[in-house]
Amino acid sequence: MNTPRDILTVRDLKKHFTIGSMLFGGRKLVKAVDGVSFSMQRGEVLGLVGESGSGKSTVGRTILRLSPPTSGSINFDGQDITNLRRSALRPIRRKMQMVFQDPFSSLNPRMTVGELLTSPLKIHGLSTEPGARQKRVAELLELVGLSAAHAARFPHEFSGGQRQRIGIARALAVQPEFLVADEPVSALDVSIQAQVVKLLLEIRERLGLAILFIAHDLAVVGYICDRIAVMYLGRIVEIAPTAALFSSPRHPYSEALFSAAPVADPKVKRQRIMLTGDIPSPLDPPSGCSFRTRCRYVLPECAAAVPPLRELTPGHFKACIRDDLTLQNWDGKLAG
Amino acid sequence: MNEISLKDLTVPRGLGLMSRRGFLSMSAAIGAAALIGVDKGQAANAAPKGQVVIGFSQEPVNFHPLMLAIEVDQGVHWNLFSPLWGVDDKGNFTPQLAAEVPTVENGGISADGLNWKIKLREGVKWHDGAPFSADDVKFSLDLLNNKDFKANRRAGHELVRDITVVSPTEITWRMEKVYAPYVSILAWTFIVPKHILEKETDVNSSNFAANPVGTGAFKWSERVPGDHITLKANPEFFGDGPYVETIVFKYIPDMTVLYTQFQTGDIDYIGLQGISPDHYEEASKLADRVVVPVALPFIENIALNLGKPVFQDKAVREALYYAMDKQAIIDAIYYGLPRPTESYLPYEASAFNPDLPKQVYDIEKAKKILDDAGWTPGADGIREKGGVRLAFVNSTTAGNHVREQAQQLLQQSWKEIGAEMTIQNFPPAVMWGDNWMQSKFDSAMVGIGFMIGPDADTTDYFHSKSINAKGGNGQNTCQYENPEVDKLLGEAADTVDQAKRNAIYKKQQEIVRADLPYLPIFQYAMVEGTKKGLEGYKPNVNTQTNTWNVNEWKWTS
Amino acid sequence: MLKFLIQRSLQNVLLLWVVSMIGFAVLYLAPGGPLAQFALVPGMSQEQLLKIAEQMGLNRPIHEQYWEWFTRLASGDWGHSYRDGQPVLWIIGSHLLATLELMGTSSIIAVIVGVWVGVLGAIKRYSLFDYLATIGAMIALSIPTFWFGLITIYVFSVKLGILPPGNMYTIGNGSFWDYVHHLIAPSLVLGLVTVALWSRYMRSSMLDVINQDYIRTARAKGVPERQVLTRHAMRNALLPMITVAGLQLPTLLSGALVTETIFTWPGMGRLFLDSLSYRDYPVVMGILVLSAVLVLIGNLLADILYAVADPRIRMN
Amino acid sequence: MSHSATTDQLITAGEPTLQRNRAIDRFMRHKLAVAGIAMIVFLVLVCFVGPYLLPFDDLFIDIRHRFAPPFVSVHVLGTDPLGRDHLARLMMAGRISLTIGFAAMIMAVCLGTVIGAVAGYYGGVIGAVLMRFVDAMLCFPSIFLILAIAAFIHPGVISITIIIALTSWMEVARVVEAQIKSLRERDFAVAAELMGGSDRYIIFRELLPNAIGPIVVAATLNVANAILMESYISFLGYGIQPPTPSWGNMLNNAQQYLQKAPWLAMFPGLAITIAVTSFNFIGDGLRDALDPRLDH
Repeated sequence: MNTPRDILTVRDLKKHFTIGSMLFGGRKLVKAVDGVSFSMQRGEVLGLVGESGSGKSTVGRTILRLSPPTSGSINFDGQDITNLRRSALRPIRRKMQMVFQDPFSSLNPRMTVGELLTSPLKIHGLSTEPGARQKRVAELLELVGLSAAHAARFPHEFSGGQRQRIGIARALAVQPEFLVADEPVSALDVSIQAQVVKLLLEIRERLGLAILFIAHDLAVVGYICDRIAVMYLGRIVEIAPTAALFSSPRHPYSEALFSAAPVADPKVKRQRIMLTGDIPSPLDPPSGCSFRTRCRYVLPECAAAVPPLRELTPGHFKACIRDDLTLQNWDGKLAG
Repeated sequence: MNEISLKDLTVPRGLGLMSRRGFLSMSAAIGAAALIGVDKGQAANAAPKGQVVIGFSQEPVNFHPLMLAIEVDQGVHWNLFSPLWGVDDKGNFTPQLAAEVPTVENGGISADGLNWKIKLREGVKWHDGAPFSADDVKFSLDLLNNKDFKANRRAGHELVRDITVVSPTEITWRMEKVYAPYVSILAWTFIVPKHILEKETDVNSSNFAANPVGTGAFKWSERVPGDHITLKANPEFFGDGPYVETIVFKYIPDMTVLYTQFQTGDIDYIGLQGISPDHYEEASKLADRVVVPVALPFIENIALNLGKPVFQDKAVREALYYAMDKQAIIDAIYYGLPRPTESYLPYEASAFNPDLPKQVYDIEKAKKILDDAGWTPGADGIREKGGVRLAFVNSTTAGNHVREQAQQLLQQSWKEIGAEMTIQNFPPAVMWGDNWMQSKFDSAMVGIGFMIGPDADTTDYFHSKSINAKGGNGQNTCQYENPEVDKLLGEAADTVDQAKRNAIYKKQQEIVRADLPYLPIFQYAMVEGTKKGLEGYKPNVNTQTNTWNVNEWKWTS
Repeated sequence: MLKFLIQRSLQNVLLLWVVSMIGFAVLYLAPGGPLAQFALVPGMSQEQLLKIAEQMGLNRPIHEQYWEWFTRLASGDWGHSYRDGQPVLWIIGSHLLATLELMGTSSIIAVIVGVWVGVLGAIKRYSLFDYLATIGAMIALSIPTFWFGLITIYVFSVKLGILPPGNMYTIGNGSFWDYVHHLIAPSLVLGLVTVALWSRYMRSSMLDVINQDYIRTARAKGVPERQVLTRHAMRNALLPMITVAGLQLPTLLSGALVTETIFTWPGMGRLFLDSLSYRDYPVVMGILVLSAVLVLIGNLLADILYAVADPRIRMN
Repeated sequence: MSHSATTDQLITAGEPTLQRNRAIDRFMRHKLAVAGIAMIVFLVLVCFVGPYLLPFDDLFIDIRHRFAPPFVSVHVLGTDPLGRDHLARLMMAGRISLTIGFAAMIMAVCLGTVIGAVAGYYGGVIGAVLMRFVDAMLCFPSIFLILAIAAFIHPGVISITIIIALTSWMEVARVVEAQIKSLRERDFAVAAELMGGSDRYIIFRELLPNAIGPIVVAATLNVANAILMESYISFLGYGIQPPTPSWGNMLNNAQQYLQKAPWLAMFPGLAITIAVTSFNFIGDGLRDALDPRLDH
């Protein structure tokens, strides 16, 4: 799995939180991420989908080492960054950046766009020649479809879409090789979503960076990603190239996700699969397969053990003990 | 340390303690005092009635009369306890627990002054009914010499040897060496009850102080800390009186409020630090009040720390003295009440030297002295000599407004001659503890009573062995060293003839006046007041407070 | 509820510990330290001082000294006053009542007047009364207590002669009316700041309540306005004031110190000043720690009362 | 991809000025706050310029003209017990009192900000320890704490300023801690961390500028408090020492002349009240101005 082309390899990543007071009622363990493994190649766009609370954002943030993982390993660009200290992380940070969901809170309201874009340069000591930074700012703004004249303005002078462009420009300022896009469009109007997605694709093509695209909107993910990983309660239940997943999902949860997605093409007729009950509390996840409590195809054996992620066809993995299922795909047809 | 502060609410104990040591019986030569008994007038007293409220601006807190205490505490002690003999306002010793004051003439003291024999009064009872006896006297003297005991003073007592209780009414002892002031010291050494105190395992235990039992004219009644102390008449008192049923020592920490309450009639007698000079004129016009200035044996000085380079040049000291407008300080700030003086001894002292040169306020003379001595004005107008600036700090107790005003007046006139004085006042504990006792001050404004008893022996203040800062033991905090003075002090101590001694002390005053370790300003006078109709109040310069004879006070109207 | 109380109590114990460390640090690290008292004794030499320091254990490491002091404190042995040798707790205790009496009276005045002004201000929001009350409260919060006290004495005692200039009572009189007579001026002076605080908080609390749905509902249902305000609004608006009362304790204690000084009131504040000038360390430290403890207890009581009064917490 | 479409959406431009103007509007509508500012400007001018216009020095003693009453002679506000011009002293005292007020505020705000920021940013054990320390400090009635320290040190302008600052930073720390705690959860703080910014950079460059509003309010109230505290300490005799005047020690000296010369107590008291009230009004106005909820 760890080929030289891989920019990121994550193995058995776990992130647990404790909540509650030390003195009273005891501390409770939340397994936000519970054993996630995958790898990404340079220039690849990997989608990470799942309901809210499935741990996908935590995966993104843990990979970026915004918080230390509980266990597992993260290998970035050939270097194990799992336990690096903050100071040691600093040079690596230049290569990994993030685009945030909320374009309103991700930009410091007290800084002008120019300051927002030059501060990463200053921190990393880039473009130190006089005038170089202004030039770089102009370049970045142009790159994301804004004009150099905007540098003097404050974030609140911009619309949501424009702010997201600024956020992307900031992420790109240090010329990263890897980008985590944490639901970058879900806070935007639908009309603007397309523009931002297009911009991301454009940038990916021009700069060749790898993107971990976190979303709950399958349509957007399908549009932009090379591969998709489906998460449920802190684990990846299925991971496959986009086309394969859309045409023949192999995990009951993927099927349910597809069925719930809004249909853009009126010709497509999908049977809506209602998931019964709420997503279980991560404080008290079900034994065995964590999806079994809401699964239409559940068997008594599902409670026995956590199903491992198995490769069914090359590059297509799933974590379900039932291989006998025929599931409905994106187009509403039953996949072989 | 004989600090006294007029508008000062806060003389710490331990300061005040020594503070009036020293001026017992100014006029009475030792042993030659007229001996007047104060036996109870045999005519039966009328039943005590009425109440006297005594206002103090400090709070009496120590009621074990042999432990560390200040004047205000003694003000209460006089009424609860009795010494062997007291001393009245004319300087006469008056027998109290003793049947008579021992002298060489009456055989109480041997001709060589070493063997003492005291006859005690019969039939005296402690407040709890137990009989008083010679054992109590022995116990009290032994207690004072107990090294573990926080005695208020040991001087004199430490020379006592071989105390023998001959009978319940007779006691004898031997003195290690002649120590003339001892009669005076015993005149304010109160006797404490053995039968109560011997039960204490810790000699410094405060149980007794919380509920003191004495032989005085009044019995302990109650104490409301921070507010007042009430004493009730002791009908079994051996002496005159008491004529009032209740006395209340009311503590009012602010002298202005104290005065206001004297005005409104809440307080019958205002004593200790008395009425602020600011209010004297006004107070003297009050109806139904008697307000009198009372002379005190304290001398107000500017003490110069000779350990500081700037004061080592005598010219500086002289110039500062010439540039001191004494009259302005006395007239404007003290309303003309105190008397200007040149000596460290009070006018009343037999050794007082009236022929010392009079200081005159002469700025030009002061400037000339400094010019001649080579102190030349620097760029900022402050003089310098050999790298030393004529600049120093003056300190006293913070919050003493009257003194602060005097300081500022001095500051201004000294600035005229090119001397820079900075005022830096401290809370009493800091001022008199760290600063004064360890000679860390530059200059201080301080009122000192220099004498020990009626004796003008000032070894403690002027002998070179008495410098704490140089490993000595005493209160020579100015670090004054003059071999001739040392010699005179030694000579005087060996001289028995009082006239000869006085001559030596007069000589010493001349030298000190010329050397000027202290710049004397005036001798204190305090304004005290009583409500009209209260009789028996007698200011007594020989005791620490004027509540020494409350047993004789009575209401006539 | 019980869990809440235990939790708060434990937090307070922790705070108490921090408080004791601060109190210790302030005084033991002060220049001169506890030894200064002994430096006052005439003729005390440097060697003797060192010897005393050794006897008192002042040459030991600071944490050891602290620990000994703290364990004694915890066991109720607060030491003895340097000044009169009495136990510190007894001395403070004998002054505490006077302070509490003063604080209590002024608080009652403050609550009555403050609540009235606050409620009226909220009901007649932006009226002249409201405006004047706001300005008045701000000024009251800004006047130095001691100055206000001096003016009170000047006007009512010196000029008009209708109130005593100080003291708790006339010695030898001590009737109930005499007490009340003496209490008027100091409690008004001390009450001034708290009246202002109460009226400000009460006004905003009342405004919060008035704007809530159930009040509107009550009005819509035709409940008489007076009843709406007194039964519904005021009762709910008073609830948060419990906490306010707790939070005001430090202000009140500080004010008491100044008021006691001006009016020669024999309370804890004046004892503190007296002890300071005598460097009576045990008493100073005792009062410092005790005042913080009083504040802690006050806050804890406020918490408990609030919990008892507020159904939402009571349910838990 | 067309850029013109997005740039068209810059209609909202100019909003910042709008927002800022609204805050200023809100402040200006607070008439008392405006009056407070005017008063402080006036006081500062009088105290710092006034002494040069007077023919009297605040320290010059003229014992023959003591206790001159106000409004009858060249000594407009009369003279004190040493015959010094009361107005000159009042102005010089104002310098001291206002300087202490501002200096103590700056120190307290710096201290409170650093402690609050560290506690809010790191949270956890450090944050808990620091905030419990803040809580404990708040348990002490401020005057008790200040006096306890003041009684044992060399009284002077600098030491008094430091003591006041040391006992009045806690409110600022609380405000800053709460602000930083919530700000650091915001995405821009995460972004700053991702950019490799050091803690110091994130706290001081990214987070604190966003908490400036509440800090300014706290700072204003702090000046008021510091002026008041100085007057308390000086009044009780542990503060500024003579001959340097401060409003507090002028009142201390005036106390015993309440009958003879009541004006000696009148003017310094008024000065303190006016200065403190003004700062309180300004603080109130700033609080309203920074609270957009009060826009209607």
